[in-house]
Amino acid sequence: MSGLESLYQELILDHAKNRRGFGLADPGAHSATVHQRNPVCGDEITLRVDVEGDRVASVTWEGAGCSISQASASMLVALLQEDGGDEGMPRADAEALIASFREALRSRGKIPLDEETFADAAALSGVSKYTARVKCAMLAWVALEEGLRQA
Amino acid sequence: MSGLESLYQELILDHAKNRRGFGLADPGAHSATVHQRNPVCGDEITLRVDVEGDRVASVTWEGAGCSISQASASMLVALLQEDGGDEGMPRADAEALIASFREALRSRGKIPLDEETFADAAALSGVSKYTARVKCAMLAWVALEEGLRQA
Amino acid sequence: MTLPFDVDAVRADFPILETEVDGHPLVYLDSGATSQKPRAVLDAERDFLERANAAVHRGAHTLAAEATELFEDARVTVAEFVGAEPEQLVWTSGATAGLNLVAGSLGYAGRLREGDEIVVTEAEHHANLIPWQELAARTGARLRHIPVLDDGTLDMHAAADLIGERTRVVAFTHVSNVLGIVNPVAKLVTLARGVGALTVLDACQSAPHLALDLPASGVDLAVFSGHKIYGPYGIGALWGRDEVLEALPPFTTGGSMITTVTLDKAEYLPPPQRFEAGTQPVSQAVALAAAVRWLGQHDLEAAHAHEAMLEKRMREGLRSIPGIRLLGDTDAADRVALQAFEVEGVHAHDVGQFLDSRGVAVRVGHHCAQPLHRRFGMTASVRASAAIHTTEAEVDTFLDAVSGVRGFFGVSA
Amino acid sequence: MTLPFDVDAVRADFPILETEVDGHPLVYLDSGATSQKPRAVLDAERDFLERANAAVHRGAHTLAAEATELFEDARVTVAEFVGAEPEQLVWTSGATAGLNLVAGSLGYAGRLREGDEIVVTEAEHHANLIPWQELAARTGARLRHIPVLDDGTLDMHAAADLIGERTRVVAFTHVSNVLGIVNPVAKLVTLARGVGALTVLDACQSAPHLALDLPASGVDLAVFSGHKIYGPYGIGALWGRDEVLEALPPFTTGGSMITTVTLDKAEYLPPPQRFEAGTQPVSQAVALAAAVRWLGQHDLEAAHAHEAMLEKRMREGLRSIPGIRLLGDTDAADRVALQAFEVEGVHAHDVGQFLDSRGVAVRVGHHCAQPLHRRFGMTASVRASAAIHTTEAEVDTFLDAVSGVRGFFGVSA
Ligand SMILES: Cc1ncc(COP(=O)(O)O)c(C=O)c1O
Ligand SMILES: Cc1ncc(COP(=O)(O)O)c(C=O)c1O
Repeated sequence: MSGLESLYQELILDHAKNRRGFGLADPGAHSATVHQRNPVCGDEITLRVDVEGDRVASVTWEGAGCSISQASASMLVALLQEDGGDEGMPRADAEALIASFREALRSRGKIPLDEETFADAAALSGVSKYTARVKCAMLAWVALEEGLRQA
Repeated sequence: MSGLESLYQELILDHAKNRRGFGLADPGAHSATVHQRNPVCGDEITLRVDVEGDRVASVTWEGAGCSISQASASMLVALLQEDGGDEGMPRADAEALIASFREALRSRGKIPLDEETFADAAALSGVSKYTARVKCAMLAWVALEEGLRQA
Repeated sequence: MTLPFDVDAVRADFPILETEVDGHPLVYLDSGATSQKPRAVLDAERDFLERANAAVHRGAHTLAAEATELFEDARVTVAEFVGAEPEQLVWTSGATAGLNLVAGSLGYAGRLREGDEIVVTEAEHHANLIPWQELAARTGARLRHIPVLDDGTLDMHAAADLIGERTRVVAFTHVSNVLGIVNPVAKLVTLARGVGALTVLDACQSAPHLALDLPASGVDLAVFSGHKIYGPYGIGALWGRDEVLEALPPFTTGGSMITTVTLDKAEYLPPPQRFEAGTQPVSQAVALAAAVRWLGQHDLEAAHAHEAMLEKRMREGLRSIPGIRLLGDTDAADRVALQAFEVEGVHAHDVGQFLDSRGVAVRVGHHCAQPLHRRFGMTASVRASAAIHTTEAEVDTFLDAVSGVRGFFGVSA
Repeated sequence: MTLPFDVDAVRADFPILETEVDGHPLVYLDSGATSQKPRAVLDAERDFLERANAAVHRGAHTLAAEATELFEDARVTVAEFVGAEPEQLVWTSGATAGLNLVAGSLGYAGRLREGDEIVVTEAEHHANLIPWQELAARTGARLRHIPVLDDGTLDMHAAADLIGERTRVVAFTHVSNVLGIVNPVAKLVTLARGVGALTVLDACQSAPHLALDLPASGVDLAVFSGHKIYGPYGIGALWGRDEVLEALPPFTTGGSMITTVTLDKAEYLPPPQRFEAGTQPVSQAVALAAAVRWLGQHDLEAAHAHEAMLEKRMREGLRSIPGIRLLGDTDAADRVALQAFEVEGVHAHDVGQFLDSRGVAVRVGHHCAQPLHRRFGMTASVRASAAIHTTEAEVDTFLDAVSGVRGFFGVSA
């Protein structure tokens, strides 16, 4: 697999086209809406997180950007939905996921993202070798982190 | 003669100590007083020129600076006195002298100052190889040039 | 001695052009962002630092005298490069610093007040926009904009209406760093002069590609950056007419620009020193002079013809690829070999990444011209910009790579 | 790996030290004006320019990514050198630019008004004096000065009186570039903090010679220049506490320091980018990092001991020569190996010229500190300043040459 193909895996291009969680839901009782921007390329995301008790009840988003940033947001929503089920993922777990995701992406290819933990988002492992693209992949995750802080 | 000795000829050190024209005369009917400064080293000169008709009747000065600048001012006065005699040097001649002096000093050692024309000031020939010192030697001459313009 | 123009010989002067990226030879099409540096420039700077380095304009020692001479000779050389006198050339750390100097100094001088107007264009680089916004905000002046037409040229009818008796400053770029279009300098100068407004030219993108005669251009002030004309980072120049510079107070202050300083007050030297506070980028000035001397060795007419050929090939090639939208696609203006475009359905960042995997280095993003991108309804574009060392074959490699983008990302034509 | 301190090995790293002047080996005692650059620094910059040069923080191509990494790694390295976090380190074109940034930004922020006071010392370099004069003139604030005592130390009693409830800023040099004396930073910080004033440290002359821990020093902001710490021209840094930088608006504006720009308004990035408008001195940052890494390779304690020995030898040697008057001749303060002096009866310029004929490069003039010279009743002095590569033998050559000055110029002892 060439460098480029490991960066743009099929799964990534798919998620970039069929974006999970795209379109902001109406705000709930305990929700926060966060806007994040990558000043270098102009990518932006608006993400809304709804918290119920200590659970992440829903995450929806809107935004424009490169396929990495779009796929990463979509994969994040998919991961939360799959792992959290109907009740939603415990807030602490989501925070932990974000932290390990960041660590892996900043590792310059040293720490892979395992599929067990990150589901489809594991396909973003290849990004960590492209330091200029790490911010693209982090955009939605940073927005969620900020949202959880506010909600 | 080493470089240093050609720069600081005996004559220069003498003039720097026994400065001709030092001490400002009272201003005459057509006189101008000019202040010049070398911002690099802080050398300064105040020069007063007295013009009668088309003749340079008298030049006096005060100032502080390195031996080159002091000697050069002194030599300038000596030259004007010797060449001009009692009547004073014709203004146009003085202007021409200043122009050739400048040309020689900026020539990086290519154009010498001849004794015939420049009298003691010919000893300043060596300065033209020391680009950083040209301004020192020019200080009084530039002041006179400015004074003639104003008087 | 003028060398006949031979692109292979030119290329051999640039060590970095031998680099490989991902197994492909580097095709550097990002000279609009920063140019690569020929060996003559690297050598000149190193030679200076190994042989003659010392503080300039200070002290009598031999090294200092030598350094001062090389530094001031550099000023003469770079001034000549733009047709100017050395006293009119102020060293800056770059074009952005030069524009801030002008705007800041006008502000300090109280030359703008409420009701006054500053006119820029919609195509400006942020460096020639934000300093004017800030100046306007601080003085109460109004900032106005000459719109860009759909084909990328300036709306000169609007310009004629906008530039009026309240106009104090007209600041515009010589060549847009997104559109590659050469603006009608003479016409803008005529409009500005007609109302007594000061003109400020951003020559960043013209200096590397066009022969400049700034005094003859009619503008009052102009800036450019060394790192875009084959010279070092950290240096640029502000050129100004004598009387214009003379009337500006210093923007930054410090050593080497003063005559007398007391604890309470300082008196300043005349231009250019008045604007050169602190230790200057000495080795960079020497190296920038080497850059323009290196450039001047070539047959520049032939070089410009070469770049014009590249421009045409690039633009026509892009036009023939399905799904490409060019910014400022017009034949109705002079141009340099710089072209921004969008690939429909693929984000600029992804296009750039794809091209990079073929060794082709382009710039993606807003290129510090957000308002212009917004005007064309986009947030980011891809920009390819050529230089004197760019070959036809490189342009073809670039075009070939662009043709593959939509297929790779699964966007149907 | 730390190398044992060996001055000959250190010297071998500096190509320029092999230069001859008038048949004499160069004795470079002008490092206080600008330092020479070790090969590691020249190599690092050239290597960057030949291998990895590209516009940083922009574009996705491989070169740009590599350049960005090297540039940001440089920030980490230089920040560590002064004990700081990279986010606290703003690149500037030099110390003068850094001080103008601080004074200018405080002005734009409206942080000073009539009745407020700014306190500096009588020993400041013009770079840490004139920007405050200008700020005072623009805002109506009053500029006050801590006097220097006859022995060159600050009058700290006066300082305690001067720094009061109206004081908004206390700006002072860490080490005077004329006296070589280390100022009592902690005491000045205590006085300033007691009244809630901002402290600004000029670390130009300390950075090359003392171990710095800026956060621990207690000051709020500090500046230094690359070219004085064995690095390139055209780069320096401003360090500031997080909350202090956060509260400052940009001084210059342009590309790379914004988030969103419309035709009318710009929003700015957080520090340090907020203060870094335009293309940065990228290769110089990389080379400056190489300089501090090169410095850090040595046993710095031993190097400082070596410089302390030179200082003592130089000062005591000068004292023993008839007709020499030292500026700031005291044992009652820490010092660096930098000494200004006057030779009675011989103008500084002539002294410099004489020393130059023996290969000894010193600085003559007011060293951008006119008020301090005036305070000591002179307009110019001679300054010798050593560096890590200076040897005892060089100091002796210098002293021997100084002994010959009065004889040559026919001034009796
Ligand atoms: C104490 C001091 N402050 C400020 C400066 C100014 O530094 P630069 O000229 O590098 O901006 C210098 C050096 O000239 C200095 O010695
Ligand atoms: C048209 C234009 N103006 C101004 C600038 C700013 O130049 P610099 O970043 O070198 O200060 C650039 C380049 O970035 C440019 O292309």
